[in-house]
Parts: sequence; structure tokens; C-alpha cells
Amino acid sequence: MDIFTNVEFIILLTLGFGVIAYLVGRYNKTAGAFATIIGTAITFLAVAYYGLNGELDFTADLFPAFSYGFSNLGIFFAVIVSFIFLMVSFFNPYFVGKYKYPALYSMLFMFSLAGAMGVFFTNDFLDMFFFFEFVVWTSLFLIPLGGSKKAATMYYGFSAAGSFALLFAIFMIQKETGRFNMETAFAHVFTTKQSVVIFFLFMFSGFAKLGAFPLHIWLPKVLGKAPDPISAVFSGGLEKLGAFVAIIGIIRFMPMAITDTAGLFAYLNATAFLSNGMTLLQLIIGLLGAMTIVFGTLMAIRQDDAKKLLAYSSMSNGGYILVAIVLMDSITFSGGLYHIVAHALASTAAFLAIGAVSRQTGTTKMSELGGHIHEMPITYMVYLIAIISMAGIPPMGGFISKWLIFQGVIDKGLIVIGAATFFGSIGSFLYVFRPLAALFLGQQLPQFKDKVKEAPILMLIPLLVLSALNIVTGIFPIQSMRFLNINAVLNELGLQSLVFNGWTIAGHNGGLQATLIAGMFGIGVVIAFVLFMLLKKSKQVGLMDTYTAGNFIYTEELLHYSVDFYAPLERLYEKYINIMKNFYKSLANKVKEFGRVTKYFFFTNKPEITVFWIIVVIAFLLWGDIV
Amino acid sequence: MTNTINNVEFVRNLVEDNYKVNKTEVIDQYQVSFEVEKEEVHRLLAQLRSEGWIQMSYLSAIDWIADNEFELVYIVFNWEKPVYIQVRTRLDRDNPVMESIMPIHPGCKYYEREAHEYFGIEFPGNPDFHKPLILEDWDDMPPLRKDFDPRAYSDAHFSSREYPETHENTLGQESKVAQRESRMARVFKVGKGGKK
Amino acid sequence: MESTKFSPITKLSKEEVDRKWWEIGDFFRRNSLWMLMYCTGCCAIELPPAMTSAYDMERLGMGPMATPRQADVLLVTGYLSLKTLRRVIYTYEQMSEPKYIVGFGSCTINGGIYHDSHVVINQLDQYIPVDTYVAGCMPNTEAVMNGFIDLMSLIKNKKADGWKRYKENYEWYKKNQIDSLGEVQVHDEYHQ
Amino acid sequence: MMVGILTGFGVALFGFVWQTSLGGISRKVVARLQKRYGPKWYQEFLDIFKLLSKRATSHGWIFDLGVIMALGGIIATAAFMPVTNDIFAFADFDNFFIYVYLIAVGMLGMAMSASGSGNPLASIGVMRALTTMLAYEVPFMVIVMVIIKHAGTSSLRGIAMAQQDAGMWYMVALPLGFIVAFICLLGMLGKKPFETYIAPAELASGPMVEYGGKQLGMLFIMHEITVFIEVSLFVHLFLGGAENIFVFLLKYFVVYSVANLVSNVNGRFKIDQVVVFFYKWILPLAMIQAFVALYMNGWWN
Repeated sequence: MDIFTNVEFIILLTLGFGVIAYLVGRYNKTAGAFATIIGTAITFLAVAYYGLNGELDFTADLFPAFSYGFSNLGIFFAVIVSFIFLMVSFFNPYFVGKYKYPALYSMLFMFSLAGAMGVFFTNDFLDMFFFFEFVVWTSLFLIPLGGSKKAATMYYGFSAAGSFALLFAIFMIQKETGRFNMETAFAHVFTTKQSVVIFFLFMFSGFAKLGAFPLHIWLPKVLGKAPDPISAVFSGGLEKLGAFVAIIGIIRFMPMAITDTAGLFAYLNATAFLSNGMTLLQLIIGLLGAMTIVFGTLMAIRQDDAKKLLAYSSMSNGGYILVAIVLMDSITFSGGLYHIVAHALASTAAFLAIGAVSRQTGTTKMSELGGHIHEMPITYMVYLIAIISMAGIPPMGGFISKWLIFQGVIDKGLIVIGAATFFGSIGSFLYVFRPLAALFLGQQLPQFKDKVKEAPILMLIPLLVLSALNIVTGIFPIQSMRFLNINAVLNELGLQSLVFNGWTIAGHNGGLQATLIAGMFGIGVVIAFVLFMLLKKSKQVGLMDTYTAGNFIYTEELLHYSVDFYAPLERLYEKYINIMKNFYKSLANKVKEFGRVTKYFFFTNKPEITVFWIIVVIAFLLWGDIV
Repeated sequence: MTNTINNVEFVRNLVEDNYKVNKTEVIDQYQVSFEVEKEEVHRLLAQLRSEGWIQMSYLSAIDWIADNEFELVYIVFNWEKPVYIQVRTRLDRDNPVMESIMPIHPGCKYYEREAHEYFGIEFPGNPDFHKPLILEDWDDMPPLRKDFDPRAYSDAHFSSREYPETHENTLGQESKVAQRESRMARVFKVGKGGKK
Repeated sequence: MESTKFSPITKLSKEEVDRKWWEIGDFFRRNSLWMLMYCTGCCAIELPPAMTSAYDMERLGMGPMATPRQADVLLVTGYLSLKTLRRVIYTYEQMSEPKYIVGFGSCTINGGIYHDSHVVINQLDQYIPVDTYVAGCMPNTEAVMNGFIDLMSLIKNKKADGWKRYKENYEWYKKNQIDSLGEVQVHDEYHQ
Repeated sequence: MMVGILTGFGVALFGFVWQTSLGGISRKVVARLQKRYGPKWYQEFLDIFKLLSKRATSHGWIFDLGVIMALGGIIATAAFMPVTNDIFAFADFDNFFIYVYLIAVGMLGMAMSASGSGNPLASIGVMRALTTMLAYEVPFMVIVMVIIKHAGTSSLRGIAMAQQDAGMWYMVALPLGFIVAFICLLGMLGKKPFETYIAPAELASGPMVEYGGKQLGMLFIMHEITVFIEVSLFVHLFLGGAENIFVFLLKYFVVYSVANLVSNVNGRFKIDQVVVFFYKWILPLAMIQAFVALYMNGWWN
């Protein structure tokens, strides 16, 4: 079966499945959704099996205009994103009935996967831009299915800005190197002025797609308002496109050595700006990443809607990935890559768990939900394992990547960025715990007394697979790193590979034996369980029989603590949350204002003014010749 | 702050000129009490309120079982001229009905509910005067009426500890009862100055 | 108060072993009595002097606890009106076994000075099983400390089985409670 | 490996026994402060075993699972803790981040089961515990970042050996850092100034409100071992570890008693005062100390 090894065939196959899903979807909604499951399964298996063994062939014979090239980084991202799409597609049959255009939903779902595969595999910048735009357009129409047009427009606004910045950079590269091919661009040495501009444009598009600090406004609105599977796909998969572009920008185009021009540009990338050899550019991106972490955490702590909360958490984790990449240190970079894997698995599992709850209750607002652990224990355990990984607690994958990132931050001695990462990791514990306590635990609310049941089997499969992977990436990090051959990616990008001696990963200041920690944790739990079983059995008591200082309480919802969970903490920074939103609003007003001024001057209904302006323009154009 | 002497004068003139006062009594320089007919209470309280007696401190009821009458006491207070005015009125005991003064002093709602619960006085105009306020599941007659016997209620509802009549000494000491009685007798004698 | 001598455990039968475990458990239970001070009436004022430096009940291992779940001893200090008794019964049932009750003052013994009131009950042990009483209309602090020592020796001699009695003749207690209180779990205007 | 695991759990048991008896002694010290005798020195043992002997009430499977997970996590953390230079479970896997994050497992287990009990007081207590954790954790980790950068290794034994070889404890080398870390230690131990989450008067002992019997006993064991981990962490980081067991016990006793005495003369902060206090005073101090230590080391010598 060699056709499956051809990348172009895989992408065409995905597009084909999209069309099939549409046609079948018109006939019967859930059948169309099942088509997406099959489609994503085939794509993932092909990409993962052949990609990881390195047997993918990149010849493009059907459409010669597109050209593909082998890159470990591309395969790494393709495997993760297609896996996330596969996991989320299991939810489609249950959610597709809720939306206005179910067939279109399935088709666009497959198309955005095809576009993402295209971005990762191509080795031509223009093709990358085309696939980039293809992903933006397909996912653009998926968002309003969740009911909010404003989110779609905001998403398009920021993505368009990102894409055009990328386009501008591509044309600058083409002007310099004459071709759009990536390898030649990477090999070419640009002047510092050009490389700084190209780097800035790449980072701009990376920030826009990743939802990092200055361009993060769209992320919570889109992920909060989009349909549940789509926000899971966004946070797990499509956001990683931004990370991909950011990696290319930082690794390939970050000017490290001073070449020629003096002045501002020389100062910008003076090598030893800090005593640890980081350039000023690296520091700026690192600080932006740190601000993303801090603002993402602070905003996530005060959200009432679980989906918005998880959206801000993926923004904060995007900040982690940025900080990990920009330090240009092999251990931290591998930490960043591993964080991409861990975050993708954990946040997709969390989004899908919240989606499973909101499918039956209709809302994800924590102030209206409560006590769902009693009807949905498996979903609860999945969400628990996901947040353990998101908070970076040992037995799960999140701990490994955060440990690696801390190695670099400490080794480089960055105080502010270090404080921000510590704040982010402790803060992530706070906000991931809020849905756990407000949504799953606590009192059972009477309005959902008998409406909520455990999620059906088909929905449980992806949830259980994701939590199993969360555990595996946490307990056997070395094996999972070898499976995703992260070392090959590191070497391809010019960094030394990670050192595994035996079962430990060697960091800058110490080894990490994750299997031992998980083993000891397991033994500790066994000891506690034995102690618990030896003692007297305790009397089972209902939820309503709690200590209420002697009062007789008959209304459960009064006893559920979920509204304004961190009220004392939120009050401290309540006044400063809308700074960026107001900044963009004022920006929008200025543009409107400018539009009104030009309209006032140029588009009047008096013909003589327009004639006058025509003369002025002609005069301006022919200025050289007339005078 | 005018001095308090003429406050009481001021109050007495104010009330006695315009209302038929059955009995007035100046308790001390800060307290004056007027007994008025049932119908005039509303007008009097309204006027006092406009004069500055805005705080309704308390509404209490007294059960004169001998005269077969209840007596309601409205205590109002003025923060500028610090004088407590007690407006008293008499109600028939068998059919105790008094129009509620919530329109004048809304705060009096709970005092009226308490008066109803403990004395059985109705206050039409108070939306829920019949609801229990303090006593839970009370099934007997209003307990603070003079004809209610709490001891009988207690014996009926709560078992009490029976003590054996004879108190024989189990520890074998001779009884000190005689000494105790003689000592008490001496104390009373001294108290009454030696007279029997 | 002589401590228990642990006789050498030969091949013991099941209930023998249980009894031995229970004896060891009693040793721990009597040396660390956590009390839930349900300060119903005026005798509550006797507890601070028992805690502070003059008498220092912490020497006996006793300390105040906030909730019935954690407490072992329920100190009913003072007269019990009907409303308070309902809350005391509800709190008593929330405590974890084995639990003990100490009744302070004459109001819990025979109604004290409120014996003829229509709201105060006269005998506490009709409604909940009381292990020890501390007599006195506001008992002296020494009496309070002696009451605690009595409770500890009762536990040692396995006589402090109020909670067992409550469980065995539960209906009798419930009937008494219903007769006097009407019903324990009441609805009021604000908690429909 | 097996020997390592056994010594690990041996260390955890030793930590529990040592800290519980030390807790009893410190209760006696506090009693002496108030001119009274105070309980027996083994009172904490009596309390814990009394709790384990009682029949408690449980609010469902999550209520018990949380307690088991908390105690298991904390036992695993204590297993990694090196006691002296030669008594330790695992040679070089005791780096600093294991403790910070494995204690988070204990906190998560307790928080999960507390809010699973359905009592709003427990959820509010958990919220306050997490907010306090956010407050005291960041300055502490900034200071420890400086220590790791300076000592070159993040393993506790390595840091302790570095201090012993250099003959200079970080208490002396980083004076400001020492003060910041001590205040954060008070926060970690839940001692009086930052005891808002167990406030008996307001929250009826916060997260512990629904626990009784064996669950509360297990949580007491977890609390004792957590205190052991945090104080021995402080000893290794700032007081140069220990050559032999007696030096370790002495340093441990001094640090714990000072923390206890400081906490006994303090009132209790409101929860937002805690956060404001840490972020207005303690974090800037930690930042200054870090900046001075890392970038101006040639400045004073």
C-alpha cells in the first residue's frame, strides 16, 4: 500500500473525505459525522505510521504546483494535530445535530485538518501561506455554528493580520533569495535589518495564531463561543500552527550574530546583552511570553464560563511554549516541544469533558452547574487527570515539560520570566481546580436531578484514550520522546539532542526519573489505601447531611459554592482587566475616524472637488516629467 | 439641643392640647406616657412622627386580667429632642383588635407579630401577623396571657425527675438538717430586728 | 486513675481481640477528648476558666473543636429550650461514634430554675443519652474538671456507652422527642 | 532500588514520628507561654490514634479517594527527602521541583475531597488555601531559583554539600532571601499569620469541616509529614543540610520552634491581605535579592 505513504495523496484523501462527509451529511447528519471519524482515523494512521518511521515520500505528481519536503518538525506537529482531530471527531456524531449546517460542519472539519497537514508538510513558503489561509477560512465558518458571529469576525481579523504579516515576510524572502523554497531561505544569510524585519513578521503571525499576549483578544471569545468540539480542536490542534510558525521564525530567522549595520539594529541583537548570552530580541519575546502566562492565568482565575476558562488556560500554556522556544537551549526547547504534546492532550481532554457535560446540561456556566460527579464519574476522572497534567503535577506529562522549561529558565538566570513561569504553574493549579470544584463536586442542583447521565460509550473512548496518554507521557517520558523522535527534531533545528542515561533525563542542574516518582506515588497511594481499609468502615452519608451549625437546610442550591469562586483574589485586579480590549476598541475607533475624514474629503457629491483631486493625482504622478 | 426640661413641657402641651388624654404621667425628664383612646392612637403617632419622634422603639402589651383588658404601649423616640413618649391604649380582652400602624412605622410589623403570638391580639393591616415568629410548632393558647399556666404545660409535656421522698443517709453521717434550720431561723430573726 | 495493664494476648477469639482493640481505643479516646461546646445557656461561662492557666483542661488532652464531625464530647452547658434542643439533637446525630455527652448545671438534670417554664425541658437524658452530669447552678470550675475526670474514668471502665444506648433504644428516644418537641426537623419561614 | 524505596518510606515514617512528637513539645512550649502546663509531649500521637479508632462518616467515593491520594502523595514526597549527607533514599533524584509539585498532589487530593463533601465552608476553605498557596509560593521559588543557579545543582543534597564545602550557609550569603523564605515557610506551614484557610472561628476549620474519624486522622498524618518536608526543605536550602542526624534534628527543632513562637504572637490576616502582603512586600524583596545575587555578585567582594 504505497500510495498511503505519499503526502499529497493523504492530503487529497482528507479533502475527499471532507466532500464525502458533506454528501453523506446532507442525506443523514450523524452518518456524515461518522465519515469524519473514518477520515481523520485514516489520515492519522497514515501520517503517524509512515511519518514516524520516516517512510513518507514527498513527490507531488498530481498537482505539480505544490511541493512538499521532509522535516522532522513538520512530522512531529502533523502527528499531534491529526491525533487531536481524530480524538475530537469521535464527538462529532453527538454534537453535529445541534448545529444549523451539519453537513457543512463535517466537511469544514475535514478541510481544516487537510489544511493543517498541508502547512506542516510543505517546503515552499507560498504553499505554506496557501494552506495557512485554507485553515483560516475553513475554521472561520465553523465558529459561527456555535451561535456567535462576532467571535468569527474577531477571529478572522486577527488571523488575517497574522497571515498578511506572513505573506509580507514571504515576499521579502523571495525578493532576497529569488525563490519561495524553504531550504534556500534557511540557508541564505540575510542582512541584520532584513532578518530583524522578517523575524518580527514571523513572530507577529505566530503570536496571532497562538493567541499570545498582544494579540490574544480573539482566543477566549472564539474558544468560549465556538461549538464544543471545535474549541477542543482549536486549543489542541489549530493553535499549534502558531507554535509551528513561531518555531520557524525563532530558529531560522532570529538574527544571532551582528553582521554589518550599526545603530539600532546592531544594538537590537548585541549578543551578550545579558550575562547569559541572550540577545535583546530573545528577551523581548521571552517577556511577551511571560506576560502571556501571567495575563492568561489572571484572566482564567476569574472566568465563570468553563470553556472561557480553558481558553485562557490554553493562552497561558501558549505563553509557556513561547518562553521555552525562545531560550534557544536544547533542554528547554525539548521541554517546549513536550509541552506542546502534554498541553494538546490535556486541554483537549478537558474541553471534551466539559463538552460532554454541556451536551446534557446545555450550559458551561459554572454558576448554573454543580455536583455532576455523581452522574458522570468517568468524565470526572478524565477531567481530573487532564487538570493534573495541566497544573504540571508529577504523575502526568505536564510535570515533565514544566520541569524541563524550569531547567532553562533557571540556567539562564532570568528573574522576571522565572517568576512569571512559577506564577503560571501555581496559578494554573488555581484555575483548573475551579471547574473541578464548582462544576463536578459540591451539591447536586435540583434542575439537573435526573436529566444528566454518563456520556455514551463512543464519547468515552477518546476521553479514556486521552487520559491514558496523559498518564503514559507522564510516567514514561523517555519512551514517548523516543516515539515522537524529539531528538531528531532537535538535531534538525541545530540543537544538541537530550541526554537520556538509563531512565533519567539529564537537565542542567539535576536528573529527572519520572518513572521512579510515579512509582513512589503509586506505592504511597497503596500504603494509604491499605491503612484506609484496615480501619473501621465509615458510615455513608448523603450530600445534604453536612454541618450547617444546627440549621435545618432543605434547599441544595443554596449550599453550592460556585459563583465568584476566587472573589478575594479577583477583587484585587478587577479594575485592570479590560486594558487590552479598550486599546483595540480605541484602535478601531481611530480607523473609523480616519475613514470618516477621507470620506469627508474625497467622496463628496460636488463634481468639481473630485475633478480637482484627479488633476492633483495626475500632477503628482507625472511630477518628474512636467517640471 | 434644647435642654430637656422644656422638652417634656413641649411634649405635654403638644399632646394634651390636641388630644383627649385619659392619663398623663411624667416618669422622669426623658420619659412621658399618655393614655389615649384606641381611635386616636394613629393620629397621635402620625403627628408625633412629623414632629420628630421617628423611631418606633418598641410595642409591648400588658394583660390586665382583672379589668379584662389588654394595654398596648407604643414607645417612640426623638433623636433631636431626647424624650421617650409612651402612647398607651386599652383594648377589650375578649376581642383584642388594633389597627396595624405599619403605614406610620413599617418596622412595627415584627412587634405586632410578636404581640399576636404571645397575647393573641389581631392587627388587621399587617399582612402576616398570624404567622409564628419565635415559638416553633406552638399548639397551646398564647403563652404570656395571665390565664396560661406554664407549670401545668411543663408538667403535661416534659417529664421531670422523680426524687425519692425519704433522704436516708447512705454515708452514715448524722443529719445536719436541724443545725441548718436553726441557723436559718437566726438569720431571719436578725433580719426582722429580733421581732418574731 | 491507674492505667490499664495489657494482659499478654494469647490465642484470642474474635470478640476477645475486638475487646482488646476497643480497650486500646478507649485509652486513646479518653486521653484526647475533643469537645464541641454547644453553649446553650449560662453554664458556658464556666468553660474559659477550665481552659486557661488555672485549671488547664489541655493537660487532660481536651481541646475545643469547631464541628460535630470532629468532636467526641458534646458539652450541653445550660438550660435547653425547645428550639435549642432540636438543634442539639441534630448536632448529636452528626457526631462520629463513639461519642459522649456531659450535661452541665442543674438545668440539664431537673430543669433547674426554669423547671416550671413552658419552653424549657426538665430532663435532658429523656431525649439524648447523657454520660455524666456536672451539678450546680453554674457549677464551680473544679466541679467541671471533676466532671471531665469522671467521664474519663467512665470511658476506662467501659460504662460511657451513651451512644450505644441511643442506638439500641432509638425508638424510645425518638418517641420522647416527638412527644415533647412535636417534631425535630422543622421547616421555618426562611428555609422552605 | 528496593533498598532506596525502603529507606524512602523509612524516612517518611521517621519524619512523621519526629514531627508529631515535636508538635507535642511545641504545644507544651506554647502552653508555658500562657502560664499553664500544656498537654503530654505525645498528645499529638494520642489525637491521631484516637481519630483512627473512631467510626467516621463519609460523603461518597470521591471523599475517600481524595484523602487516600493526598496521604499517598505526601508519603511519596517524604520518601525523596534526604535527612543527612549519608541518610537518603535516592542518590540524585531529590531535586527541588519534586517537593513543590508532589506537595501540590497532597493539596489537590485534600481540596478535591473537601469540596466533594458538599459543604460550602469546605469549598471556601479550599479556595482560601489555594489563594494563600499562590501568594507564598512565587517568592519562595524565586529565592530557590537563585540558590539553584548559585549552587549549580537543584538536588537538595547537592545544595547542602555546596554550602558545607563553601563553609557559608545561604542564610548568611542571601540574608534577604532567608527572611523572605522564612515568611513563606510560615505560609506553607499554615501558621498563624497566614492561617486564613483553617480559621476555626470563621470557617469551622475550613477544608476539615466534614472530616471525622479515620479521614481526619489520615489528614493529620498528611499534615505532619508535610510540615516535616517543608521544614527539612528549609533546613537543607538555607542552613546547609547536616553531617549527622543530631545536627539535623537540632537545626530542625530550632527552625520549627522559632516559626511556632512567631506564629503564636500573631493574629490572623484576612485572605486578600495575605495576597497583597506577599505581592507588595515579599515578592519585590525576593526580586531585589535575586537581582543582587545573580547580576551584581562582583559588587561587594
